[in-house]
Amino acid sequence: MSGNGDVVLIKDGKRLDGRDFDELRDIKMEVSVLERAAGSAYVEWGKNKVMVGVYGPRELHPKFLQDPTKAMLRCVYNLAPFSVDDRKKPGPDRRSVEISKVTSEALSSVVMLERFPNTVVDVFIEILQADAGTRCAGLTAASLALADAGIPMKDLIASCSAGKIQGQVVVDLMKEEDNFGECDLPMAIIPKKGEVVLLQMDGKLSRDEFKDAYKLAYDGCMKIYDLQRKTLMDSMKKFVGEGGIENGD
Amino acid sequence: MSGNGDVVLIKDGKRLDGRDFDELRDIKMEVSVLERAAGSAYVEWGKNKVMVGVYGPRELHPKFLQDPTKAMLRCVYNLAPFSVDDRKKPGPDRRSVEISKVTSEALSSVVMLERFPNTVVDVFIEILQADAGTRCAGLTAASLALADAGIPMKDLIASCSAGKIQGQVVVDLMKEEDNFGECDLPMAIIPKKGEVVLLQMDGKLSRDEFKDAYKLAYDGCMKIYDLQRKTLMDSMKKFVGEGGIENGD
Amino acid sequence: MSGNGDVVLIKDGKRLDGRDFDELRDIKMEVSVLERAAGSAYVEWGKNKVMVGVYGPRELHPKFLQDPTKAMLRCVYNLAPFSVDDRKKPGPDRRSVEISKVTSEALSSVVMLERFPNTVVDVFIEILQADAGTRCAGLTAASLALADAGIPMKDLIASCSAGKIQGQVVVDLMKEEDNFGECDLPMAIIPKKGEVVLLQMDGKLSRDEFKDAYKLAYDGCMKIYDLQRKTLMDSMKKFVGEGGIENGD
Amino acid sequence: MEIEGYLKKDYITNLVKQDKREDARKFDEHRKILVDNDYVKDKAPGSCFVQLGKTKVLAGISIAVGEPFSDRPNDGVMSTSTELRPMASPRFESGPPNDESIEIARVIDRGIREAGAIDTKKLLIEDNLVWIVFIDIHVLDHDGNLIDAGGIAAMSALLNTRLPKYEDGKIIYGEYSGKLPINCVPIPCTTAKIGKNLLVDPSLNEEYAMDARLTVATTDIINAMQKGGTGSFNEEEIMACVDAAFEQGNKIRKMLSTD
Amino acid sequence: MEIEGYLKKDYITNLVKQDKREDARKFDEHRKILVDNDYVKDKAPGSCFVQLGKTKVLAGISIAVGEPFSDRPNDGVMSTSTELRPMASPRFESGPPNDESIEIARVIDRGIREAGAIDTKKLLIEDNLVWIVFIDIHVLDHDGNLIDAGGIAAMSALLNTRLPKYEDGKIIYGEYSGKLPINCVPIPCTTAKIGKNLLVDPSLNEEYAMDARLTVATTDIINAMQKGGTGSFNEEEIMACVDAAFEQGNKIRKMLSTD
Amino acid sequence: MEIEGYLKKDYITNLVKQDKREDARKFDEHRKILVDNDYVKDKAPGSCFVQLGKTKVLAGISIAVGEPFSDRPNDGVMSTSTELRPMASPRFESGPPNDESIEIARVIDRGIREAGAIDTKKLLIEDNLVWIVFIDIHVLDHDGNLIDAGGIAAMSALLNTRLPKYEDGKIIYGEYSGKLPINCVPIPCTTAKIGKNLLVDPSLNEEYAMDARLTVATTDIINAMQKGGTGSFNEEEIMACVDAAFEQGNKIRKMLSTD
Repeated sequence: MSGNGDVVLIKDGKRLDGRDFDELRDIKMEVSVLERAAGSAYVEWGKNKVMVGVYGPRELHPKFLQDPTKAMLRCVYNLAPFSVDDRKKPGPDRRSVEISKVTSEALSSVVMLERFPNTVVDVFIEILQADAGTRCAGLTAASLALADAGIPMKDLIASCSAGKIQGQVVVDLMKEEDNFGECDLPMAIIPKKGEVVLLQMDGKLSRDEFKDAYKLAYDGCMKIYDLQRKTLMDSMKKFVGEGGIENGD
Repeated sequence: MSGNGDVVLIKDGKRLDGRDFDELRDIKMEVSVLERAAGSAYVEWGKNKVMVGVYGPRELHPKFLQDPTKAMLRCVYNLAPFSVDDRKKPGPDRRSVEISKVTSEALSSVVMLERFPNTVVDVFIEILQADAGTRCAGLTAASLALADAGIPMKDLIASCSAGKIQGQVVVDLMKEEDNFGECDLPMAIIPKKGEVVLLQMDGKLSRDEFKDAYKLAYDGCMKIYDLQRKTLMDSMKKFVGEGGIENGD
Repeated sequence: MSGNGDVVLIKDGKRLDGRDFDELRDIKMEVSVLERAAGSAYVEWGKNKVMVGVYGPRELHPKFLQDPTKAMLRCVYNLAPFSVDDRKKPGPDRRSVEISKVTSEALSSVVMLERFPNTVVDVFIEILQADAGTRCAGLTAASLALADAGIPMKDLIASCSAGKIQGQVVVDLMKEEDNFGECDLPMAIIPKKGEVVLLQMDGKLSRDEFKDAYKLAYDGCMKIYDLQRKTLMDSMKKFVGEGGIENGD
Repeated sequence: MEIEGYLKKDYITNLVKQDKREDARKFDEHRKILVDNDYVKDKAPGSCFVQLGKTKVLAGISIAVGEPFSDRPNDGVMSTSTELRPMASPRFESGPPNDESIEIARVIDRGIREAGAIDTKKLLIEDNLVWIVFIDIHVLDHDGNLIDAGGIAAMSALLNTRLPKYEDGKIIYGEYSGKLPINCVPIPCTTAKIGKNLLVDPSLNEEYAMDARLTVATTDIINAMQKGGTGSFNEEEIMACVDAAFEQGNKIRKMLSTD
Repeated sequence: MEIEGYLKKDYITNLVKQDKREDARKFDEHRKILVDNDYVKDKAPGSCFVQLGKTKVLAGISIAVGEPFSDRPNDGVMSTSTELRPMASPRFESGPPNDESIEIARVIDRGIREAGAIDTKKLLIEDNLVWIVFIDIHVLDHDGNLIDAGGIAAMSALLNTRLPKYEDGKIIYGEYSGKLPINCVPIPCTTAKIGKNLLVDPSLNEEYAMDARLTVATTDIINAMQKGGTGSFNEEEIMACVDAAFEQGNKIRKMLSTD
Repeated sequence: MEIEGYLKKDYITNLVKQDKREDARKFDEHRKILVDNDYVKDKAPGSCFVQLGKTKVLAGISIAVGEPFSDRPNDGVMSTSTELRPMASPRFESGPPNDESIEIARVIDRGIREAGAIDTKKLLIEDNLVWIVFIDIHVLDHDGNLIDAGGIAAMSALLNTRLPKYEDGKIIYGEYSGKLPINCVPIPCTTAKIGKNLLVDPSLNEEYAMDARLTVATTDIINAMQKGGTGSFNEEEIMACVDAAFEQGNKIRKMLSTD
């Protein structure tokens, strides 16, 4: 968040890529894209390309990590070296470790982990091309991949960010907006419950601006939720027809 | 030990900080300074600030490390990044690893490890501000923290260094003396037994000078021992009143 | 393989060190050179100096790595820091990891691993001086060390390289030939069976040149095999006299 | 969570249901905060030892010189690390930073960085040479809410940090050329959710019992937020956390001073 | 080898004895190859997504500038890495490269490097400054023969790689000054030995059953070879692998094109 | 300590009580020392293979050029590492240096460094460029007392080390410009305490049985000391170790020579 005032991000009431303030980028979702993984999903979100593979529930090693009351949900968020302009050295950096942690906590809020004691559910998120908003795209895809794997969940997790550019609160920042804007606020919700499971923010927002940004991000999440359900309907008629996504309340 | 002859370390028979050759720096000791640790101590020794926390005896993992005849005593000596002029990168370096090893061996000589088979006693030494003699300060504090934790010992360990500056053998080097002096000789003893459990030396000492330095360091250790006992008396009347520190012979 | 045409590697039909195209460097072999290891060997091959120590079969930790149907053969190939002109930083690099892998696979083809389930046989190869062809020398020595340890094998492994310099296919490249030649082709065989267990190649070879190089390397391996058997005969009369090297067919 | 955690969780959950906290605090109060500036003044140009209840952390500032980032050639650099020293908790282990310590460091860093607390534009020494400010947060005793304790310690240390003298391409240790330029004082405030209740500044036992937490770092605006834990918040709860952060931020800011 | 491997091994071994493959392929055929160039075109100057049967790999090229190696002061630099991402197989773990991924990367690297596929002599920018070409092979779905899949992906990505613009000592991302100069197109071909049979392009199940494998990377000559596994080959078998490699290399080379 | 250690400990302890050693040595004698200089002469500018009884170590010297430390701008640099290669003992494992190998390297280093054995003042090449001397001690066969074996090997290798030729900013490998300047020859001597007895140069079995050890490195004065083990020494014992060190140091020093 540099808040660099010299870079024009809004022109004639439109954003650089022609979007309205409350308009998401183009989004494409697909499930069952991998052979080996128990469940998988692919999400294209603007220029972001994200693939997720899920394994488990499977035995957790070493044994002393096992929890007899529930499964562990373990998440690895990884940026491919070629996914960004300046090659990223392979291996986890501090940013990836933090995103893996908050993503894992968000997913844990809906997965019925208590059904699979002593096991682990592994969620592997690969960012193949990155253009701002990768954690939201990754979480959205991870949620689809868990459903694709048939792992019981109370609901899907839907994720979207809001932010502020040139004093204007907008939804779903792309790269230039993220680089030169004044704030980024990624969010994820449990749509049925209407509650927030991921919320991070950095930049500058007044209390009122925060309320506006919150609403934009929330509404964005709900649009994502619709796309997620449609994707699961379309591609997995059989799974959804059997009532696949469990109702947790 | 540069033995740089250009730097004046003795003037009018006194050292840079006004001390006599056989005079220790100001020392402050305190125990039970931490909430979570089983035992703890804080030692201020000149400009050195050292905190020690002790945990255990507790189960040792992984299991193949367990010794059915006795507890393991494990020591971690750590320099805080801000404890020295030039920021120290976090994590153990070779010097810290060596100090941890000799400290652990010195403490093992008095802790009744054979009473707690298969367990580990962990001693964590944090150097918060460093000004020469940190291993002696750390060992002195570690010994207090073990007593504070109520872990049975045959005696305390008392530690002090001697050295040589401008040809003169002196006790307890401070930073400038360590940097520009000709020798450093850290020592630790079991006071009741009068035997040495830590002894290191680097620099230049003739056989006779070594005998002098040995005596100065030994006498320094005995002064430290008095302060340690006073500290335990003062602050832990109850503990000492019950005969806490066991008599090992 | 630079294939640098400016460097003269052949003069008057002879190589830089006076060798014919099908001539090996001077080779010295010895076994039982170490006290602690179960078996050991030393090979001097031109300027290469290689020492190998073997331990096992011994229990494999951690337990989940154990194979109830056979022993694991684990190989570590290590270049000493001082073995090359430009000091090699200690620790495995990518090249060493690859050589360890192919060496381990080659040795596994003859060691009767199925006789020692759940255990590990460790082969430690130390390159003390390196001058091209170290993997062949290491594998040759490892094979001797395994025999020296009395570990049952179907046959020895014999290893030798061929290559191409200034368009000429030759056997057993030394350092200058490796640096400025056009191809290196290390090979290892099971001599009795006449089959190849290690084969790597990099550079430029036509199909016909490959056939020539294959033959040179194969013949080189057979010469090595003779030396290996002689070494075992000479130094270990007792072992060989009892029929030590088992016949696997 | 170890056995202790399970037991404490039940205990705290029941207490909170009765609108009580184990230390008789109100739900919207921080524990007692003790601030000891220049704790390692003989070596570090800035430092602060903070006790937040029984939690103890020591923030130390180190200053070095180096190259700026290529996309900000005139700005100084800041870097924040947190070390969960093993003396602070039986659960902490020696070793490289894990996800817990990385999260704490990054949340504290974001509050300070995004508020522009350090005036990095004044840290240019000469062409392609800037001051680098290292913030190291050493956790010594863990009784909960390490983000607030660490964030307060870091900010108080920065407020009292001196810039070393720099002559002939070298730092002169122990001599100073002025103070580190500070623009504003962001303060993080963490609220825990236990059942339907929101509790500011959770103790360790309250952390065992919490479903989720929300940290909000404020100056006169919001500069950073971080939700943690596997539970969820509704909008009303989030706004309550934001309001608490402004209020507590103002109180705590008044406690910090420069010498 | 996990239980699955043992079961599949028996199944495949019996099938091969009857001269059959599980997917009804001939012994000397690769599985269907799908090549999708410029898969990450908005960020990477070159990339290619390859499906070899059900195996999926994505090769991405990154371009940087840096110093040449001191013994080749006028040549650009290439570097190849393979990451066996844990999503690709239940057997792969997060963490630094292991011997398996290192071997794959090094065999692919040797084929490309020794053939002189990249014209490194044209990668000098100015005195002591050259282009550095990073080839990163990301394995996403492992159904066998990662060397061939990765080698084809890497080579196809290189064929379509653009060189970034370089001005005033900086790379201008997203703008390009031309294409990466390519001399030739080496293709690796891996043959598995199961019993006495040789099978080109083994699937994962066939890899469970194989005694040994031999990879041969060819242009119009042989540029790299690598034998793997604990089994052995005789001379006749090796020549059969070489001949298959020339034949398959020619076929696959025709599938690759520049845009 | 493995089972073997326990058994050997009993055996040795009883032997020592009878004033005997397993190899019939006197208590104040080193085992037979074989010194083989220039063992890897084709690559290393200095090297020495030492057998101390059945213990075998190889010290190799590497020479590089680099910057001096900023606080000693005119002095060359030395660096000492020890690798306990896994072939040397069933107890040694592959991997980064552990506390045992670090201690050995640092004690050997201190002896050489503090005596000023290498004349580092003569290692300045030009402004801000000095020779860097790497001492790598490779332990190949561990039968006890690695400090003395390694220290003798290192010192003998240094005594016979040549300085490479340096021209046009590059080291010319294999050509030399002179000898490494050596001031004096520090020798470490390690004494083990078993019960009330002091034994110079403990074998591996004696190390199993020892309560403590004391290493003293001497020239004509003492340059380094290191006590190890969990036992303790009284003053009289320490002085006996010092005296033994002077005596053994003189004997061993005479065995070392330059070629």
